[in-house]
Amino acid sequence: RAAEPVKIGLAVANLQADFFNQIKQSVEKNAKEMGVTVVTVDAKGDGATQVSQIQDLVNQKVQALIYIPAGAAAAAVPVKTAKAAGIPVVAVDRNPADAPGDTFIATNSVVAAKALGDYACKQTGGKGVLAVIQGQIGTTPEQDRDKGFKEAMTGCPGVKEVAREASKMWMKDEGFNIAQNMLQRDPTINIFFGRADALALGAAQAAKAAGGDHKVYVFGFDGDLAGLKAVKDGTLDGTMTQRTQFMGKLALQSALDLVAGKTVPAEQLQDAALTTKENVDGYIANHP
Amino acid sequence: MSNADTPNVAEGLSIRGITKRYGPITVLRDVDLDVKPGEVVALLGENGAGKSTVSSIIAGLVPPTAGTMTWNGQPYAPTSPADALRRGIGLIHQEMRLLPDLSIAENVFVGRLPTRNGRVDRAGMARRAAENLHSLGLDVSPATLVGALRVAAQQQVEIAKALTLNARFLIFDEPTAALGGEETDNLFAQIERLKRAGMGFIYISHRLDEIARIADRVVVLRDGQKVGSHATAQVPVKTLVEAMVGRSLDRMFPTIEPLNGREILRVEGLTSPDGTFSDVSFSVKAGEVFGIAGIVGAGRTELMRAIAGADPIASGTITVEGRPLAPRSPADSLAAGIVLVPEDRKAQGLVLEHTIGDNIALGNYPRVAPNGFVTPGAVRRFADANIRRFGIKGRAGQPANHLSGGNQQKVVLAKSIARQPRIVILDEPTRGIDVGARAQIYDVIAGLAREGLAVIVVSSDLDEVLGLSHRVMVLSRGTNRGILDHTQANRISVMERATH
Amino acid sequence: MTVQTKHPAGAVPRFKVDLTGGVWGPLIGLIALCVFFAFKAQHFFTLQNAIIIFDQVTVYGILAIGMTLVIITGGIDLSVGSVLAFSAMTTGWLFSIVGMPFVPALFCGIAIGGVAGLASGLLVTYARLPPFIATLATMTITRGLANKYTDGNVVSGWPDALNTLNTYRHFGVITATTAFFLLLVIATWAFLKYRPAGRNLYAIGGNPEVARLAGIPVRFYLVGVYVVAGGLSAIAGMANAARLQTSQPYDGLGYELTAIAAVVIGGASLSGGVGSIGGTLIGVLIIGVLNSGLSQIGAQTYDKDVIIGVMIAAAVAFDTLIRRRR
Amino acid sequence: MTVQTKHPAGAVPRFKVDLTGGVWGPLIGLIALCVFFAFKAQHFFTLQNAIIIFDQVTVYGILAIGMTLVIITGGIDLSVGSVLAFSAMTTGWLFSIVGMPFVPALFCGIAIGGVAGLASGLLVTYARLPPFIATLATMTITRGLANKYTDGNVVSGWPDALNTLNTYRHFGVITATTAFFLLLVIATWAFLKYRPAGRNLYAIGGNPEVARLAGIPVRFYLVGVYVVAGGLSAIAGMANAARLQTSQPYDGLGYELTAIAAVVIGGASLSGGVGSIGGTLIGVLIIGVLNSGLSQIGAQTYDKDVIIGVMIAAAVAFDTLIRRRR
Ligand SMILES: Nc1ncnc2c1ncn2[C@@H]1O[C@H](COP(=O)(O)OP(=O)(O)OP(=O)(O)O)[C@@H](O)[C@H]1O
Ligand SMILES: Nc1ncnc2c1ncn2[C@@H]1O[C@H](COP(=O)(O)OP(=O)(O)OP(=O)(O)O)[C@@H](O)[C@H]1O
Ligand SMILES: [Mg+2]
Ligand SMILES: [Mg+2]
Repeated sequence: RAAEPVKIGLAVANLQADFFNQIKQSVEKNAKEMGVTVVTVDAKGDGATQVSQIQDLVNQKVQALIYIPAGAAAAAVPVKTAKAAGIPVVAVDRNPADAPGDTFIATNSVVAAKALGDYACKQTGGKGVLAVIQGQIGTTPEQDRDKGFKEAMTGCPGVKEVAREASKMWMKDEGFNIAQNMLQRDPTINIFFGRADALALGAAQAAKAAGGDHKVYVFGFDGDLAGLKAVKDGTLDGTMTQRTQFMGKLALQSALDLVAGKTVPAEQLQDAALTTKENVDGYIANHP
Repeated sequence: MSNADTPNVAEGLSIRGITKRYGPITVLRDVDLDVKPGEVVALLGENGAGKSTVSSIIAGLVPPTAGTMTWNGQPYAPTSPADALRRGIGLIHQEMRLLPDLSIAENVFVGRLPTRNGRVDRAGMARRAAENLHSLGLDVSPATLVGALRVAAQQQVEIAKALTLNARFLIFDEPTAALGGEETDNLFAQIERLKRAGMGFIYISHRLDEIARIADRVVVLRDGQKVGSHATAQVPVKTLVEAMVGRSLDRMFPTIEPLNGREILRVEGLTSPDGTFSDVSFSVKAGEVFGIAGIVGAGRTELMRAIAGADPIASGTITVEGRPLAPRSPADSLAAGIVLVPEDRKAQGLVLEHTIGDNIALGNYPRVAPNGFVTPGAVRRFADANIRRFGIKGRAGQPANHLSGGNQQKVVLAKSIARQPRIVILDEPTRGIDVGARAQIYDVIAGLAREGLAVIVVSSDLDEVLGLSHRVMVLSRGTNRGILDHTQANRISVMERATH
Repeated sequence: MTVQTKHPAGAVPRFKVDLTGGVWGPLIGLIALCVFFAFKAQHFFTLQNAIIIFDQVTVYGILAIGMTLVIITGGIDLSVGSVLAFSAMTTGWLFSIVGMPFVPALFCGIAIGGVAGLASGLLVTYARLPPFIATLATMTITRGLANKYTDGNVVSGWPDALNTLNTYRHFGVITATTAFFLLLVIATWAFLKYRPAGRNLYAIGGNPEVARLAGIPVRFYLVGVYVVAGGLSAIAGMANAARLQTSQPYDGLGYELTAIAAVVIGGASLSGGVGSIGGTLIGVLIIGVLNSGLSQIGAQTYDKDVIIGVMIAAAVAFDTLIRRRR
Repeated sequence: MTVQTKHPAGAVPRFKVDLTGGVWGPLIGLIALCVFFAFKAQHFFTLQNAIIIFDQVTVYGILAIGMTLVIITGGIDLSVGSVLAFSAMTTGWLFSIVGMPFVPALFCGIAIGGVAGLASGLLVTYARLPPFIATLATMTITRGLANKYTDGNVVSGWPDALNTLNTYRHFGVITATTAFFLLLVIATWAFLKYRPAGRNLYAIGGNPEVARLAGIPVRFYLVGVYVVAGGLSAIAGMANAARLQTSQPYDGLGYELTAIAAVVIGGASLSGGVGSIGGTLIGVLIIGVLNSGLSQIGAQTYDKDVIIGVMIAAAVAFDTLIRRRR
């Protein structure tokens, strides 16, 4: 091992989403244990900012880059920029189609969303009135989660989707307002699918405030800390826990392997764990 | 080729039957007016008589409600100020309209910047601006920002702007309100020159002594109607005043009563940080009107602002009724009973967008609403009382910028005096105020003194200072050149010291 | 900042500025919107829905009250959204990490909002920064600090009592947060209309030099409005926490724009001296009704944006129009 | 909007405003920052890094040029970020969905930026909306429309030639987009300093009524600056597309704030009549250097926010300080 610690760049899409924040924390924590220097930058959701930040990381001579793309779809420019400087890239969560990273680590969202949909169908007895609170339209997670959940719903004809509206920033207050207005329009809604835990938590809060006379099922996605706690206390009826801790660690390990010249698989897709009241305690104690 | 005997001259400007209404208010009624080339017509009238409105109509700022105009025989109905300018008619507005963040040169040529090879010809512009300012007696660099100039200089910039318009007809709306004697002489020299070149003028002023000097004819407006027209300017002032105010004014100044009050204000060795005044000492007694004379730029305004707490003081002391006062803000001086009526009513006296009522109430809330609840009714009642006391032509609910200039000045006076101060400092109190109202204001000033207040009057109108004051202090280049008793003070003794 | 307010004295001003309100245009716009949605959305014209809309606008509304004061003095406060998060995270950190009891933690959070406002106010008055820059700095700094407390993590586990403020309907109608918002509206309205200090704010915004010469301690008032705006942002942060039951460092992101828009729709001028709480309330409700109503008639997210843009422009243009007529 | 600009005529003003620049404070701040980072970050003081920083600020910079013009007239343009996305999506839609050749699609995109500016300009001048509201409406509407084109999806597959504009370094140093930005800076500088039309913008911002009396067609100019700002936003949109090789409806989100901040840091006043392109360039570079430099010295993300806030306040306060001294 060289005297100088290895220096890794971590470009995060936006820390305002807990999911990314968890990965960031995992990378930083593991790096500390391994004596690796990590330089973290937050693009605050803007692709152009991220390009700038990656230029700066390259200029600073990081030895590998962990790239969590910002914006609706993964931009290729950051990967090209890093590659041009001979820096290996670990893409996390999204992978640019035309310039993929050396390895790609993500949850298989379509499969996960389908699993969640199947569970929702089972829980509600295959009957119900569904409202969907979408994430930011056009983004990969939104599209994948939509696709998987729809697949599940085709096998569950008793559940009718009556409303869908997109949030702009995946945030809880948006979820609250959208759900509140949806319930106002159609009080018979008894299933909400929030495309992220924050959206689902907002919806759950709206359902609670509306104080309707029937049970409202609320499903989220991500398994972030607030989401897991909500599953535990019954506010959410289920979520898909993404393995953020593991993905962060894996991303760092892959980056180090790439620096060391080892080969790393091109895709390392992870399962997300269906999380319900029964199994949530384990995930809270020890986030996967 | 002055053929004044021809009744319908094709040359020059003539307006017929001009009427202007704002909603239900008729501001001008059926006004006729002719001005020939090479002629200066003085337009006189009380505050709010409609003089500025006539000017604005001629210069294309506002359209008339009814009436027609011809200019050199052609029908003339300007659609905008630019249109009027293209036809050769320009206006210096009563309210100075300059751009404080731009240089003098750019202010003079705004809207018609000369170019050379496609670039603004800065050098040429500066040269011409400097020439014109020099002819008016102002020798400052044309690159100076207008915001850094004092009022008189700004007025001169405004005049220079008009002189470079290449107009064939100019309207001067109270151009000398902020000027001293010398500056006025310079302006008149320029007007004479242009007159000889065939330019026509409408000249508006409340300084009647100027009329005989500069005007060829006089037209008097009252309540929006033409009430008098004199073929020569050699009209006795008394006649003009009667035509303007509709009654005779027996006297202008109240009698100066003997003094026996105790000293209220004492100023010793007062010096400003930037040297605009230094080592000034004087004292004022209860019941005294203390005049301060000096030429423009003597430092009078700075001195007064310092006493009022508006500007910092470097050294010296102020004592009010035996107690020392070291004001760090106007609030401190106000608490000691000193109010200042500032010279620049637009920038320092009024919140123009707010109503007359709100303006008068400002700073007077303890009197408007002793119980701490400022109801609109209380504001209106308070304002109405003051509107009556000062004869303001306006209603409490009107925005201040709807008022004529003179009436705005009265609002500033009203709100300051309503504070029931011990010491009143009046900086150019009658700027833009008509003769009738001026006599009224002089009565108010004398009345304040009679009530036992100490009154300080700063004015560039020497007659005013001499006519009102028990004693006159003469300031020159920031220093006290002597304090004269009203028995010794006259034009000569004061001017000698002022120009020293 | 607007061009049309700058008409100088002596010119013919285009419309009359009515300090006490002059909010007819937006009010008519608001009523028109309500009527429209009442026909289009089945459950719009119900008490239940009115409660929901008030609930949805409470947080923005509290911010807009502080913003009204700032804008009347001729300033602007970009930091309200960040200070909201900063104070909520302060309370959250003290309560859930430091272990302070809730009520003292709450007051510390509100106090720190006031301190953030104090910083803006001092930058504006003593360092003479333009309010835009001063509050932009405060906005950036407080957002950074809000994140630092918990390293970007969410604070949950607020006491149930807090949530009750937003969910329990007193008299079956009004929640504590909404009631508090309406009380603030009334108090501020009375302050601005009847108290000398309130009237002084208009004078300061209209012409600070005139105000100073009238003996008003201009700097003191200016610092004061920023402190109040900061304190109100903190209170809005607690209302937000009561509503969402969690707080996170990115709460209130972009709310400053909504608050400013509400105030300006309500007839205030960004050049100062003009504005009213009644107008602001109407501005807040126009935005709230549009958002909620469009959701309820099932408008697409993008169409919603387009319609909201058009309606805001229309409401304000309509106001200008009827003012000009008068 | 600032209090201190309202100093009355005839009073001794506290500082002198220098139109041709007056940018000493920010300039010194910029130099100080560069020196600091040169010592702290190993690779900061290199040609390579200077190129990178110019590349990073090009998009903001182009927006800030248009913003400078608008702010000098006393307005504000909140729509620049949205119009950036709207035009880029227009070009993208025409090119990749309608199948129009690239160059005409590009010109259509720029034209539609101008049209968006025209809408703002007409709302400001004829409907007499405050610029804040007019451009807020345009901002919301264009963002909605940008999303509608592709239902929120990303446009990729721009021609390679477009990307080359941002990647190929002419003379080994300067990319076409950066060169174009610098040319725009020079052209606008010359326009504002030497052309009568440019000087007229200052007069309009200083006092629109004075400008009107002087025969300047105020409305025409005002509409003009918004059209130019819209067109420049469209050009910035293409520079952004060249840089990212994709375009998406949320491009440019929040850029208006950065652009306004740069202009105000550069000495312009939001009340109009004051400002310069030189100042704006410095403002843009201060923001660019701060962002880049702090990334390069590895500042913690949240600390970065705090430091940027403090530095912006310091740079402007420093400017006020030295102006007051003079
Ligand atoms: N926009 C307006 N709306 C209503 N009334 C107005 C408006 N503008 C002017 N006026 C009124 O018109 C009348 C004439 O005003 P004008 O300015 O012409 O008077 P003036 O003769 O120039 O007075 P001064 O000597 O004080 O300058 C005044 O009573 C004024 O209040
Ligand atoms: N804003 C300013 N900037 C620079 N110098 C100023 C300013 N205002 C006043 N001065 C200078 O201060 C001196 C005194 O000016 P001040 O206005 O007090 O004179 P004044 O006697 O009141 O004259 P005026 O009749 O013009 O009011 C002048 O020499 C003037 O040049
Ligand atoms: Mg007049
Ligand atoms: Mg003076």
